[in-house]
Parts: sequence; C-alpha cells; structure tokens
Amino acid sequence: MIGKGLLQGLAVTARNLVGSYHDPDRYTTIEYPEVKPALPEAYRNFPFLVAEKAEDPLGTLRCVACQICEKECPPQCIYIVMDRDEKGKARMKPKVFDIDTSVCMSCQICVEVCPFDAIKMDQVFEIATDERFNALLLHRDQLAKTNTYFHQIHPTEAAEVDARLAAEKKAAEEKAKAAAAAKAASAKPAPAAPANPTPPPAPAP
Amino acid sequence: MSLAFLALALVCVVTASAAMISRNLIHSALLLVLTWIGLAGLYLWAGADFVGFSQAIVYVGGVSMVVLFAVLLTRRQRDEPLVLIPEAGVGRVVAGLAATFWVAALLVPAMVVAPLVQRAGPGPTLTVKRIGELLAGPHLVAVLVVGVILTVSLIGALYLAAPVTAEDQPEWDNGGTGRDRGNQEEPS
Amino acid sequence: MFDANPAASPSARVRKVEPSSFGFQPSSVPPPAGGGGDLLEISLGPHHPSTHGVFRMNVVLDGETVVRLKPVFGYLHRNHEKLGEGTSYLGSMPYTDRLDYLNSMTNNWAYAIAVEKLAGLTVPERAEYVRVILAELTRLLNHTCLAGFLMQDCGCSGTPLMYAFRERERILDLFESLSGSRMMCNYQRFGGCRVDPTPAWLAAVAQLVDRYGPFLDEFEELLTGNEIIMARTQGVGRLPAALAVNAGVTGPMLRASGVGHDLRKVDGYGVYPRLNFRVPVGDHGDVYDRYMVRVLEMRESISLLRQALAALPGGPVLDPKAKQRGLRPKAGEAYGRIEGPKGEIGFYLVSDGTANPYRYRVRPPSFVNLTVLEDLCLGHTVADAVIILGSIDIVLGEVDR
Amino acid sequence: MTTTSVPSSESWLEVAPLQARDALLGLLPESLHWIASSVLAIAVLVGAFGLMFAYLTLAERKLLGRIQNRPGPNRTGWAGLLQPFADAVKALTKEDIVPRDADKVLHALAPVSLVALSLIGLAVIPFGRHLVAIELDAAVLYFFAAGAATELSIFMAGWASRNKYSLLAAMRALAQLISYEVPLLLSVVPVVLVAGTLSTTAIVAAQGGWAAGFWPHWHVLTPWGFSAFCLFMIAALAESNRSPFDLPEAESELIAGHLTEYSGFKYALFFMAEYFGMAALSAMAVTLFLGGWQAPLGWLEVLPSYVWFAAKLLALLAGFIWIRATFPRLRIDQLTRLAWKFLVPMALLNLANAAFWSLTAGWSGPLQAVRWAVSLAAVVVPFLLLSRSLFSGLGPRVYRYAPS
Repeated sequence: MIGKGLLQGLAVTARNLVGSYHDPDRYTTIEYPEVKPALPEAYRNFPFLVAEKAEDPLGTLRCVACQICEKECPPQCIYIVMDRDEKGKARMKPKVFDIDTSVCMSCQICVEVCPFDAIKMDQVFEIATDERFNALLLHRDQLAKTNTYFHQIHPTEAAEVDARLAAEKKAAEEKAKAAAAAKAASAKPAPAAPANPTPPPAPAP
Repeated sequence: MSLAFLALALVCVVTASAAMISRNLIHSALLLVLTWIGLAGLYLWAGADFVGFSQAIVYVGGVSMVVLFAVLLTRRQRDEPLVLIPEAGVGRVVAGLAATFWVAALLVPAMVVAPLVQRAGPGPTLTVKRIGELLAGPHLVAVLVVGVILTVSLIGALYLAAPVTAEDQPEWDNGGTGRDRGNQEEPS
Repeated sequence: MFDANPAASPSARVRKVEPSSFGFQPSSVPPPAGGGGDLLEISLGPHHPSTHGVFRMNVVLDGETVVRLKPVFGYLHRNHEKLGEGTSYLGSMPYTDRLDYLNSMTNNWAYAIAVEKLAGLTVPERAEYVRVILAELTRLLNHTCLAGFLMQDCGCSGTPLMYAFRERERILDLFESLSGSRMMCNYQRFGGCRVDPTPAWLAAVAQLVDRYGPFLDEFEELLTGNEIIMARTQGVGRLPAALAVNAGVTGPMLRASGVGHDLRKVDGYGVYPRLNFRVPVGDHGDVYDRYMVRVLEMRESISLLRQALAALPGGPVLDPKAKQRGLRPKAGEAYGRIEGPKGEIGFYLVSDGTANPYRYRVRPPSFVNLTVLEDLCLGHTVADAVIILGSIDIVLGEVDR
Repeated sequence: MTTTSVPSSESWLEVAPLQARDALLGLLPESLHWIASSVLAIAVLVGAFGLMFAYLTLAERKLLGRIQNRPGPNRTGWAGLLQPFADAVKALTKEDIVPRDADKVLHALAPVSLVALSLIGLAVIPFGRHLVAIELDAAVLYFFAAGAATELSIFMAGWASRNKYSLLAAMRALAQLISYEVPLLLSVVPVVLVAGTLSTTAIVAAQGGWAAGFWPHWHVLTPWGFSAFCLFMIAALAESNRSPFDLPEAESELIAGHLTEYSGFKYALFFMAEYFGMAALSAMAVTLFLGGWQAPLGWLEVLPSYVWFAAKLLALLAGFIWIRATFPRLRIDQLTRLAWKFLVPMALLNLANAAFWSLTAGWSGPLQAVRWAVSLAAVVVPFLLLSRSLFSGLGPRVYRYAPS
C-alpha cells in the first residue's frame, strides 16, 4: 500500500526521538568544552621532543640533531640547526629545532624514522590561536617535554621505549667495558648511543 | 461618499494608472494585483462580502499567478524597452480618442442614471446564503452550463499544452549526447 | 542567457550553446532575472550546498530541465602527483590519506600494493587479514556516509545524514584507537601494517559488526521503502552498461548498471579469494540502484568482516625485512589497484632506482566516474542533477588531487 | 474581540481573558472602546503568536535535534531557552544586504507583505469559546482570501533579488501555489457543506457534543472528514512551503531559493512569516476538523477552551516538524502531479462523499453502519486506485548477485 514507507519512516524518527532520551547508544553527543573526549592511547597530534629532566629540558633533549626527520618529513615542516662550539665541532644537540604546526600534517613519519626515540607525538589538540604565523611555529623550548609526560600520554609505547633504551645502554656499556678490558687503558670509551643509526625498530602496537 | 470609499477608489485608480504607465511588466502585474485588492475592498465596503472575498481568492490568489507566469515566460531582451511607446501618429491619436469616447459614452450615462450610493449598505449578513440559494435554485442550469464549458476548455488547454509526440521530443532527450561511446548493445 | 532564435526548435537552441560561453568571463554579467531568452545558465557551485566540496557544474536550463552541463573542477588541486615524485616512497603514504579523505585506509592499501609490487615485498598473513578488515570497515563508512549525503541532497533535513554520521563516528573511533588518527590514518606500510591490532580492538570491531546489521535495518526502514525517495530516484540518471564500461566507470556505480565487475573477485588480491561474498548488481543503473547496490554491499561487508575476524591468524603484521625509510626499488614500473569503496583506486609508479618515484600517478575512481555526469544529467531537472551528482559519490580531494 | 456578554456559569479560567479585556477597557473613555478593543485583539494576537514563533523555532530545532540524536541548541539560557532572543539580536544586528541590481522596492516590500498577509488570517480563528477577533459570516472565505497572496510575496522576493536561484524559486512558488490552492479550498468545501455555514464559530459549534458519550462530533472522526483533513494538511504543507514541499527554498538545489539574497532582519521576517503561515493553517485545520476549542471528552472541559485549542494547535505544529525531520523533498513536476492527479480528484470525490454523509444524517441503527461503510469505501477505494496510478512504475526492487 502506498504510504506505508512514509509511515515507517515516521515510526523510525519517532523511535529515535524517544530513544535519544534514554538510549546512550543513539544519543552519542559529548558536550565538548565541559566533557573532554576520552582520547585513545594511540591518538596522535603534533610532535614534541622528549627531554630527560624537567629541570633542564633543553639540556637533556634526546635529539642529536641528526636531521633525519627533517629530511623525511613529507611536508617539510621541521627545521633543524646543529649546535656547534666555537671551533665548529658538532655538539650533537639542536641549536634550532622548529616545527611549523600550520604545515605539519601529523603523519608520525618523523617519529618512525627517529633512531633515538627523541621525537614523539603529542596529544594536545586545543591549539587554536589568533596568530597565524608565529604562534604556530613552535621552537625548541616549546617542543621540549619530559619523558614523564610521554609516559602519561602514551604509557605502553613509553615503557617499551624506556626498556629498549635501557637495554641498548646496558649493551653499549658492556661493549665498552669489554672493549676497555680487551684493549689498553688508552682506548676511548664507546659513545652512549650507536654511532651508526640502526633502522627504526618496529613501532610498538 | 465615505472616507473609506474615497480611499479605496483612490487606491484602485492610482494603482491601475501606475500599472498602465509602468515600464516594468512585473511591476505592472503587481500593481494590477493591488488594483484587484482595492476592488475587493470596494465590494466589501458595499456589503458584498462573498463577492469581495471571492475577488481576493480568485484574482489575487489565482489570476495574478497566471499573469505573472505569462510575463515570466514571455521572451524579452535585456535592453529592449518593455512598453512600446511609439511615435505618435495621427491614426493612433484618433484611435485613442475614439476608444476614450466609447468608454466614456458607456460609463457616464450609467453614473448619471444610477448615482453612487452615499454610504455602505447594511453590514454583510446573509449574502452567502442568498447566493447559494440563487445559484442552486433559479440559476442552476446556467451554473451547470458554465461548469461544463470551463471543464471542456480546461481539457482542451491541457491537450494543446501537453508535448507527447515523438517529434516534440527535444534532441537532448534521446538518452545520450551522441558522443561515440555507449549506444552499443549492452555487455552480458 | 543566449541569443535564441524564437522560431528554432529546442534542438536548434541547444546547438547554439557554444562551449566558449562557459569560460571565466567577468564581463558575462548575469542577464536580467525577470525573463528573456529561453535558456538559463546557472553556475551550480563552487560554493553550493550540495556539490560535495568545491565543485562547479555549469548547467544550462530550459525551464528546470538540464540541456547542457559542464563540470568545472580543480579548485582543490594540490599537485598531489607531482609532490609524489619529489617525496620518498614512505613520504607519499600520508599524502594518499588526503586523496579520498573518507577512505584513507583503502588509499593506503592501494599505494602499499603498488610499492610492494615495485620493490618485490611480501606481506605477512596477519597483515593481509587486517587489511581486509580495515578495507571493509572503510567500505561501510563510505557507503553509510554516501547514503546520508544522497538523502541530504534529496532534501531530507539532515536526519539520515546524522544517523549515518553517528555510525561513521564509531568506525572512526576504531581507526583512531588503532592508527592514532580518525581520518588521516597513515596506517599501511610496505610489507604490512604499522601497528598490530590488540585483542581489545578486534573485540571492538566484532561488537561494531554485530550492531551494524540492525543499524542498516533501521536505516533502510527509514529510506528504502519511502515512496518519495522511490519517486525521486527511480529512473533518474540512468547509466547504460555500455556507456559505463566505455567511460571506465568502476565500483558500485558500474555494478548498479548491471556489470558485475569487482576487483576483489577479478584480481583476487589479498586474501579475498579465501573469503565468501557476493557482488550485488542492479538492473536499471539509476540513482536508486546505486543507492541499493551500496546498501547490499554493506551487508556483504558485514559478512566479510565476520569471516576475516574469525580467520585472523597470529604472527607479525609487518615484514621485518621490509625497508620503509630510504626504500630504493629497482628500476621498473608497477600498478597497484584495489576495489576501493568508490571504485578502482590505483597507483602507477615508475622507479628509476632512486629514493623517489620517477613517475607517480593516481587512478582515482571519483574522477573517472565523474566523467559521465553530463550524460546522466541531460534531460533531467536541476533537482535531479544534484542527486545524480550525489549518487556518483565523489570526493573532491580525489577528483582534483 | 466579540462583545458577547459573559455567561456567569462558566469557570473563571474560561472567562478570565474577557474580564481582563473589560478591566483594561474600563480604564478608557467609552468613546474609544471600539478602537481599543480591536487594538487589544491585534496586540494579543501578535504578541501571542510572536512569542509562539520565537519558541516554535526553538522547539523545531530541539525536536529536529532529538530526532537526529543530538541535543539541539542548549547554550543560551537554561536548556537554550534564550536562544530565540539571541537569534533576534543577531538578525537585527546583521548587515542588511541588498544586491546592486535588485529591485529595491520589491526586495524590501516582499518580507513585510508576507508577514502581514500571513498574520491577518488569524483574525477569524476562534481560539476559545469567547475568543475570536472578528465574527464573520464568511470567515472561512476571508481566511483563504487573506492567505491567497502569500506566494505572491515569495514571488516578489524571488524576482526582485535578481538572482537566478531566486528566480527559479519564484517560478516554483507560482507553480506550487497554482497547484495547491485548489485542493486546499476543495478540501474545505465538505466541511462547509456538512456544517452548512462559512462562519468559523458556527463550524466549531457544530462539532460540539459526543456520539455515544465518548466519540466527539469532530469532523476528522468521520471518513470524509479524515480524508479531507489529510488533504488539507498536505495542501497546507505545500502552502506554507514546508518540507517535503519546500521547493522554493530547496537548500540542496537552489541554495536558499528566494531567500538567497536576503540577510539580517528581512531574512528573519521570512522565517516569521513561514511560522505564522504554518500556525494559521494549523489553526484553521483545528477549527475545521479537530473540533476547534472543544475538549475531546466531557469531563475534560474543566480545562478552559483555549487550552484545548492551543494543545491541538501545538500537536499539529509538532506534526509539521516531525514530517520535516523525516521526509525528503519532492521534485517540482512530482509536486504538481501529486496535486492535480491525486489531491484534486480525491478532494472532488470527497465532496460527493460529504454530500452523501450530509444527506444520510438521519440514518440510525444498522443504517448507521451502512453509512459508515459506504463513506469509508468512498475514501479507501479512490485512494488505492489513485495512489497506484500515481506511483505506477515505482516500487521496491529485487537485486541479483553477479555470478562468481
């Protein structure tokens, strides 16, 4: 009979009208500024730099200014200048580390390619500003956040990274010890991190 | 003559004249609608509520739409003047005067013979019922005949307006653009 | 409006419309609205409520009937293909998210297949199943959204769209908790997937799959039997099978025209040959068929998801030997394609042995399907043109690239 | 307001509006009473319906929101109750844009005339037992005469904007009006026929009382009346340009149709007119078919008559919103086809049906059952036949699967 479909439609909308008052499956609205959405652990936004100590974030950055992320960044929003001493010798620290968040597309490739676990994805999404240029160009000091913070936002990934770093450090120390024992006292200690960056390990699930 | 009558008459005359003079067809049509509204007011003033309201429904609600439709569907170029005001020739002037004379010859005696009423009649009371009785009683045959004629003319108009034959089908309606893809037999 | 000879037949009037009159001519001030001329030229878009983005249709109307239609696009052109030639193989992956921004997972997959062919990589079994799960979730998402948008174009005051978006959000939540981003997933990698789904995530997918059938039932109850929708969509925008094949139309649009061509069956890529599913086809090729074929495809997707979830093996999701950064495939070429929700999405890559592709080309289904727009719209009214465009299912990110 | 003497037997709630009016008039000299009474009636009508318009917009947005499983406006004031006033402030403070090539006079005149024309129809609606602004013998006729020119205003708006979308909207508005004025009037005629009067108060009075003590004599509760009510409401949807007949506005096709070039307060006026028109037609439907201010059951008369009227009116308005939330829009040719091939024949047949009902008013006992059966058949059979022919070639389809 003609009109049946129309009446069925009316019944569906009526069901939804009633359902929106008692059925949380239908009424899924979260009223955002008052109720913050629960972000999944994997949620990623813009990158930040991991620093070891809260007292001296810039001094304890994991970043060694190797510029791999700068090269790999698809939209090329990362800008790095190596810090050098008076003689021009690299200090393995970034003097300048800028990320233009107005260009960044949050793709996480910098995180994947970083051999030092120095750059990670943040979860701060309330970044609205009324200044389009300078306020969205983040500098080293704004990007540096502590490892503790990293643990807060990505606990699983941070634990894995810490375990891996500790294992690498231990391996390196043992290697250094073995080298020192084998060779004479004149041998130099091996650097804390491998000199040649290894390919990035498979990211944590 | 009451103030209301004067006001209504003024509305009718002014809008009708403006409709004649206006160079914009749509304005003319809309002014004509105002004239009809004024006329409906006159009927109401005269105590003929049924005629007044019918005037409003039929003319303001119906005929005006048809007029506007006709205007919209009429072709006209952008810069072409709408109302043709031709150079005044002798023949035209004579024709105009003659027309004026004939209208006046009809209207003036009528006005003299039947002077305008000085005030509105008794309030609108039973005119609807009376009209109904008259239409359904003494004038029933006339009503039926008019109804049949109107129906026939309506059907005739529909018949004339309906484009159904194959040659009426516009070229773009042949199921494709004639581009050389498609039009072959469908693959299985 | 055009200088039309009043004595000319409608066809003669149509011939008067020269393509040159569609150019961007600031001097072509709109003619007076109040009449004159028989034909009315209207620019539907680029900022029109129902052009699905910044798309423009220059239509010439006779009354309300479309006698000529020219699509104008490029407003969202982002130089995608040229960028791909200047970016490393890995760096192009997040860009593919932004082609058809509703279906980043399938875009990723098609691109990954192309690179895997080029570099000769293998994909672990588990990753293949995960890819199927994500592709079918994407299909659900895309078709649900499309049905909502189509009904919005038909004039529903947002209700089906809101229901569609409610369900879409649930799928996006799943994508977010897996890949970290709702729409720009950047999830597939060469030789597998970036993240291994956890059991909790898989359970959430199973839950969603279970509730999707009832949702579709209700959605169909609201729309499919609705007389107004039938009147609006049946017989509107018929695409003959021959034209569809010759124009290269793919996806649900092709199947609605009666051609049962589905790359999941034809190519049998991934693990699709091991899964059971049917390919619905329509007999009329009109807007209603396009809608219904998508609804039926969604039901098949639900069954596919169930099978893939049940058969999901263990193991790694990423070939550990597969190089992501600094990938330099041997010189050669490869074309990877899959059955995306909108049709065949393909990537053609030529490698010259360097870190960047020598040639990078996308075969976007939206763009190819859009080429039949004029053929579908001629003879229909403006209102139909809008829903025909809606039924083609375009995303301007993919059309303009 | 009428100056009928107030019966003393009625509850004080029933007569409270009249007493308030008399108290106010008492403050003025006798010579001003006639004009003060009219001004008061106009002020009350405009005030009440203005407020109703304000909250109807909110109710529509809330209801639409809930139907779509979202909360609707809830930020301004408690639960969004101040939203209409925020909207008003916004509309008033926005720039009033008139296109350079627009017909400026008509462009400005259109919203004003539309509001005025939508409002004057309310004068003859009996909102309560004693609440009617003007008693007219030809009140029904007056109502439709007053509303006849509303689409003319929409045409003016569309044409004066000098916008192609607006022009298409103007054409659609004309076509729609020509098509739907006829069934709208034809669906009213049976009521006039059966009630034997064009006066709204008399039509309401004719629907008083109950058959068998519980079945109200409302016209909608008869087969012909139900049919006429449905036809009237469909035509009313089209007359007030509401979904699924909102073709002049058609935002997915014509952007905003005749409203495209309007902004600020003129735009708000169009909205106001839409809601006034909707309210006026619903009020007319309540008067003609739903028993006006009559309570559905005898013991429910403890509530004053105007409360019943308001309840019925709001129910119909909620129906408008519900329909808008559910249905897609028709196409213009389908719209006119529906009017001429379905509504008009149905209304004409319904007229005959009402004549039969009127002639058999004396039948009782088993004959009463025959009367109902015949009348019911005269509604259902044409409906089935006409709707089948209207939807011929359309229907659910069966789909096949490609052989694999």
